[in-house]
Amino acid sequence: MIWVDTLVQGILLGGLYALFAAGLSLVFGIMRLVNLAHGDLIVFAAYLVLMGVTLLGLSPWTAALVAMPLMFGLGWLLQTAVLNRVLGKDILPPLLVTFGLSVALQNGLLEAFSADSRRIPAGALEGASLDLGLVTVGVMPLLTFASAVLAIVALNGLFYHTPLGRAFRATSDDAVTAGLMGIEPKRIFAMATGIAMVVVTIAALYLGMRSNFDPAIGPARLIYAFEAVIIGGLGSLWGTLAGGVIIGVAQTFGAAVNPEWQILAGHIAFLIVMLLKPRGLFPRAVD
Amino acid sequence: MILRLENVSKSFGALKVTDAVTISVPRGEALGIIGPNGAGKSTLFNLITGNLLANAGRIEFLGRDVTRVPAMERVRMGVGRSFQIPQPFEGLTVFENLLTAAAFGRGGREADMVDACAQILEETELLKKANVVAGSLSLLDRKRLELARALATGPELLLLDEIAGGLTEGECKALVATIRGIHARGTTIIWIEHVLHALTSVVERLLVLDFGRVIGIGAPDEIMASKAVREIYLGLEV
Amino acid sequence: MYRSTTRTRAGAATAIVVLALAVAGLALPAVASRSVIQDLFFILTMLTLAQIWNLLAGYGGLVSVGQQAFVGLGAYAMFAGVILLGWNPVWAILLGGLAALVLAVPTAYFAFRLQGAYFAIGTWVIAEVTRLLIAQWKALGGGTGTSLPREATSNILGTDLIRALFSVREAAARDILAYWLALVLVVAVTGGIYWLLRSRLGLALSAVRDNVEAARSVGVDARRLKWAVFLIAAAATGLTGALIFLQTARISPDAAFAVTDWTAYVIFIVVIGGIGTIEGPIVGVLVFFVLRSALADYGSWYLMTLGLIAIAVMLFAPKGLWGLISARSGLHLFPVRRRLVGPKIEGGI
Amino acid sequence: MLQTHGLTASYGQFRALFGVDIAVGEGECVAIIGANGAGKSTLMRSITGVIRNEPGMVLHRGEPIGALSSAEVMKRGIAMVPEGRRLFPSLTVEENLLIGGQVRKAQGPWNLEAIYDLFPILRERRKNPGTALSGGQQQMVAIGRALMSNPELLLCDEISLGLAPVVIRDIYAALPKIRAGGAAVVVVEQDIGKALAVADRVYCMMEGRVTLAAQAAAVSRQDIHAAYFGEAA
Amino acid sequence: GVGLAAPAIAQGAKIKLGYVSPQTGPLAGFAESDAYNIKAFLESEAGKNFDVIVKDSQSNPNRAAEVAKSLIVDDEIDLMLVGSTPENTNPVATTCEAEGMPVISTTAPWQPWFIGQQGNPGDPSSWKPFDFAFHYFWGLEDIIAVYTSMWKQLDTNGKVGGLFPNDADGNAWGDPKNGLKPGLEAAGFSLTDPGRYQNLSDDFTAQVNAFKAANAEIVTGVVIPPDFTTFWNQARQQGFRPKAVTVAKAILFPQSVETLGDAGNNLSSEVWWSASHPFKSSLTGQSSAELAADFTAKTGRPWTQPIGFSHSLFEVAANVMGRVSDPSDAEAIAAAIAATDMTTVVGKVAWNGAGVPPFAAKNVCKTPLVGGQWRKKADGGFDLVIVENATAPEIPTAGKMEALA
Ligand SMILES: Nc1ncnc2c1ncn2[C@@H]1O[C@H](COP(=O)(O)OP(=O)(O)OP(=O)(O)O)[C@@H](O)[C@H]1O
Ligand SMILES: Nc1ncnc2c1ncn2[C@@H]1O[C@H](COP(=O)(O)OP(=O)(O)OP(=O)(O)O)[C@@H](O)[C@H]1O
Ligand SMILES: [Mg+2]
Ligand SMILES: [Mg+2]
Repeated sequence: MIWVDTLVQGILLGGLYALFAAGLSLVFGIMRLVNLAHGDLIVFAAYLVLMGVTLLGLSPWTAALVAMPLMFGLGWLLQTAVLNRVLGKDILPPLLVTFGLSVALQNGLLEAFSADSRRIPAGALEGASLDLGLVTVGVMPLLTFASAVLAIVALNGLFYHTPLGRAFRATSDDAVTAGLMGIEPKRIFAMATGIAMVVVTIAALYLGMRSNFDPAIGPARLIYAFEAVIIGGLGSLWGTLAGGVIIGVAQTFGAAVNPEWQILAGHIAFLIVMLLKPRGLFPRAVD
Repeated sequence: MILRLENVSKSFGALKVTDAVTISVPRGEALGIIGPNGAGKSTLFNLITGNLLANAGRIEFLGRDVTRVPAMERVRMGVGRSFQIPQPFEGLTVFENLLTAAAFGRGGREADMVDACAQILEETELLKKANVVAGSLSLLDRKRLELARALATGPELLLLDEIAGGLTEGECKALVATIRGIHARGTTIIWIEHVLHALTSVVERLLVLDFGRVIGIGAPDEIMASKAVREIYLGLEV
Repeated sequence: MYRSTTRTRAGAATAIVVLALAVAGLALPAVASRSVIQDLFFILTMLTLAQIWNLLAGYGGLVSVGQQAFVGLGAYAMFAGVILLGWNPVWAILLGGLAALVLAVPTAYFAFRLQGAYFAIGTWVIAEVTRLLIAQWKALGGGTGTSLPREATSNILGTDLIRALFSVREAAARDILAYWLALVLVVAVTGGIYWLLRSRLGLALSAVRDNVEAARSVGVDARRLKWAVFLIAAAATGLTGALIFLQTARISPDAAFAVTDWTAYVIFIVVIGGIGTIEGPIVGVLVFFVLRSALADYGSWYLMTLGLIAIAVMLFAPKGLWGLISARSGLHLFPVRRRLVGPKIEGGI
Repeated sequence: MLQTHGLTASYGQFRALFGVDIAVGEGECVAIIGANGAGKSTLMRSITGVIRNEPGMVLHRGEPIGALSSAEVMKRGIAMVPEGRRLFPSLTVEENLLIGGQVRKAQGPWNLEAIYDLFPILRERRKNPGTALSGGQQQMVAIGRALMSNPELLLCDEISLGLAPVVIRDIYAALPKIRAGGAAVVVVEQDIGKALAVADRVYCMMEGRVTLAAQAAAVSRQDIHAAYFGEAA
Repeated sequence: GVGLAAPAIAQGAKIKLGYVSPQTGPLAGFAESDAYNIKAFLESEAGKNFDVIVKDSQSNPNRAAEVAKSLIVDDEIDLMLVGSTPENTNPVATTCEAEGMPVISTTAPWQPWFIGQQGNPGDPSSWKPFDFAFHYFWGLEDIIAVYTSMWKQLDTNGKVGGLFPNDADGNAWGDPKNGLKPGLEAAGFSLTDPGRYQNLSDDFTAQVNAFKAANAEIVTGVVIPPDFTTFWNQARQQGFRPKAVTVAKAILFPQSVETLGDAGNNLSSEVWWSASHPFKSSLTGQSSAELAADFTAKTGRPWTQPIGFSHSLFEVAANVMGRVSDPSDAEAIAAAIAATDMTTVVGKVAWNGAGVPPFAAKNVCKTPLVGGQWRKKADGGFDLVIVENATAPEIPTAGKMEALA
């Protein structure tokens, strides 16, 4: 009984991690960009949504809808103005630039919003629960998980069934040859980062409704997101969901043994997967 | 026999690039390999040097089974090679390129290698450029450096992959003389080359490769006379 | 008839200057204030970490973002030596290096299976795991952390001598000792790296960096080389970590395993200064220190500026400040190029 | 239609082309031959913008395009079949074809059906990942992919490399049909016989320079050998 | 009124106080009143003789130790002041102790402060008192007294679930020998402690299940705000409905409670200072209520508990320095601190060992502690209502403890 509950809650937690990771997975898969500022961008988006709620009086959902195009633009700008210029074989320049961005963003948010922890109010939804007989689950975690699945289905559809997705995959395989097809890799990258930022906004919405956030909490979530992406295998969106679930379930089971083991268990699951399959569970043919 | 290949095969996915190749090379021989582009010549070299591992078959060097021995160990055993597309250490000077090869290929103190390196540089006409960064060399000098670096490892078996391609007649003659000199000192040589007259003026036997298979091996005259070879190789209807 | 040399005029001048600086550095506590000594301690330890990371990433191609694992474990091992084993802190520092070395073995075994970005993140996760495990070590305070006991800090080897020598208070004597150790460490690490680069391993490192396949084909064992570099770097990082926390006298998992302090800033230093050169980290640490002194009172603005500077350097001077300088002037303070000297050779560097 | 003027190109400090001048006329078929490393592929990459140059080094209908990105060059109707085929492994055969005509959709004879008619085997394999095909079939996909944009100039870099003679025959058999569609074609080849058979004119390159420029019909084997190997055969 | 005609001032130079506070970072809430209090202090009669040098620890313990050292060495301060959780006080106090710099510390329960600075916190025989580090605040025994009295006002089964993270506070509170457990048991409650979790965990299912299994009706702990929100949401989602939730840290600030919305109503915690504490400032003569009102008037922000303690630090400093003749004499200052006996806006401060075990008696002084409950106001804001004062009857209550809905 407790074990079933632990499993279910772990899977739902995995949905949250997958949501954090989905945007990262897209960007990492398409341009091998290790975006260390991803966590901080989620926090930034959460503040954006919060401002929509508090300043414009919107509901969190509408506020997120309003924030999405803004975040898309930000992603586009970030990619064209900065990241495109450091992408290359060497992973260090993008690593460093995004780290610089992470530090700058965190402290910029601190200046703008202070260190107070904030919350996107979700009213009755916060504590709402659903009794499924064997287990009682929260509506919010269910929504989170559903959104993660939805985001991944949507990204997958985009990725595999649209001309844009074709261009994404082609550019990711071989940017030079994609150029010969008339595709501007840099525009494709900007588009990908923009879309990733839309997913980031969804992640931010749930991050902010589910718990408190403050300018400093980005990096702590980033590492789980990376683990989820890598466990899943480069470029595999369903793999990212699987990765998130593996970490989530490992965490809840670790915690059930002893809360001391909660976070450790997630990391150890990652290490084990990497030892067995250094390229992740669902690696692509080429990378 | 310094080198023996027995039914060696290699595939990349579905593509069989080396197909049950069997060759024996006696010590001191100079063997030429020809074949059209993509025939698997360079791949064969990679299998002999250990840069690639064979899917099947057995490779013996100096009587020892080296099929699964990694590349750097085979170098130390005496397999030296040049790359078809020159792969210099671009950040190092010509001299440092050689020094690296000498220090690690032979295993020894750097200081003891200096004279040997200088001698090789002289032989390959690179002495003047000893202190030039390899990244800025011309194609010709890169090819020379490939040869020089391979020599610096102190090989008993020297594998040369298209080092004469693109040279002028004079340069080619000098190169041939150099390789003859190396051969004369007792080094076994296997040489892949499209420039046939250069090749045939050095080698004692010629091997023809097509689609990863040996389709002919023997004295250069015989091989060159065979109509099939000329057709396959030059693509010219004779 | 031929010989190989790395000697240049700039190199010789550097050697003399460095020697003079080291001697002056040793004698400095006689005249300098404590605050200068402490600033220098900070500069020297950060420089040590930067040189080590530069060896890893700049020469070895191993972009680790998990160096805080070795700083933290080294520091904790030192504390364990002092608190649990009753060792003198100076000897316990060596224990720190040893512990980091031991941790490096499984870390390398795991991380070397991963490539590029995976390697970077793998090392980060290992550092997190190490932090979480150390946070369970109740005898050293668990997540709370712990402090060096008074009787240990007041009995550090050599402080009595220093007190007598400079007639200073105990705390100042401890600073001086830590400073001297940091000086020795930075000279040893920088000198060691310089020596390494001038040895045949240096050639091998460059060869592997330029072209792994070709390096293997001339007999360079790239894998062994990576192991060697990683283990050396881990041990040296552990020593530095132990020394840093000897001076702080207090430790907690969050402080000892801080990715920002021990890896991110170090990466900033190396990259701003110029990766892949010995001069780069030296320039970088000076820039970092000046920025920190000038802006530290502005809190978040300081960190924001630091982040933006890192971005700007990457965009506009990817080889760092020293890269700019040496491209303009052709200057190499620590020459590692071997030149062949003899008849019929032209050019030369 | 297309001209290069004193085209130079380098990889880092290494210079691969030294002032190359070639020209391709409307609907013409030009062969470029030369030994390994002569710079043929580098020339192709320079024309298509993979390697960027001074604007005036490459002229398309009189306009300088040397500094344009490969995507911009492609949109002007210059498509390339790159050396080594370079199919996108994550795309199926059909997707590989589709992406060729995704950005530039010019009027012309080529569409999915026309390509399948040209290379019927591809229709059967259209759901397979591009890289699961044999080398020859991959080459067909690469050619089809380039045709999908209905280019006015098609550059083919070593399309017979590593293929069996029968397959090479099939692929070369497609060239006249492509020309009939109105496109000018440049073939880069080491297989001199094949090249001469299809081309109107031929350039021979050596060490980054053009060493021979002639009408295909008029050129003698001697000339080629001299230009190819740098000496009399 | 402290006698300030001390010889120290006669020497002309101002006395330098060093103050390390987390101006930025996650702990910044503790420092929000620093600027206000320091200004008030410097403008007061006693403050004229002082310089205060503030350094930001950025909520980073490394940085706290570093700036403490720089205050001592570069700025040559005479006395160090520090507050704002063990993460901030401990590195500073340790540095000061090692440097021989007197330090007055507050706003951290004394156990994590005292025991947390010992080499081996697990081995009481190794614990040593400090020569220069002095601390005033309350301890876990006070928490136990206050919490249990609050719970006794309700009708519960006495089963308590504990949330203790693996940090300085959590380890001290959760310690099976020196933490909450023995005290709660002595008072007739039983504690279920599933174990130390890491801060910023994303899931508390294990704890919720453990509490459910133990049939706990009360939850306690020392939890950072984001973790509490996560826990409290999950508890409600998973159908766990305790009668009382009495936690420290998480609901210290009204802003944190407001983020919980309706779910914040009737959460309870300890209260160390409030606008209704019946004490006056020895610096400005303001009552607690006046201090709180003045802060709100000047900054536009609601009063919070750390304001009183931040203020009191400067009261104690002024008092101590008024009793030393040579401000550069660290030993004399330490002796003066030890001899303090005064009333501040947070209550009486005197290192006389009252209520403190012998091993810490020299360095620790205790201030009064009561219990409070957050009540939602009609306008959506929250009021902290004092509902329990058994150990400090001089502080009036304004209501009774209520069970959660
Ligand atoms: N690493 C690899 N992965 C996949 N295919 C490869 C690889 N290396 C070579 N090939 C393929 O194997 C075949 C043989 O290549 P190889 O380089 O051995 O030919 P070669 O005879 O040396 O030709 P050339 O005369 O052009 O040098 C070619 O079709 C080539 O594309
Ligand atoms: N990416 C590169 N980096 C450095 N040098 C290169 C690169 N690509 C080609 N070269 C060099 O440029 C020269 C010309 O190469 P190119 O590929 O244009 O020759 P090619 O005539 O197409 O030869 P092949 O018949 O082998 O395809 C060669 O010496 C080659 O080694
Ligand atoms: Mg080859
Ligand atoms: Mg080519």
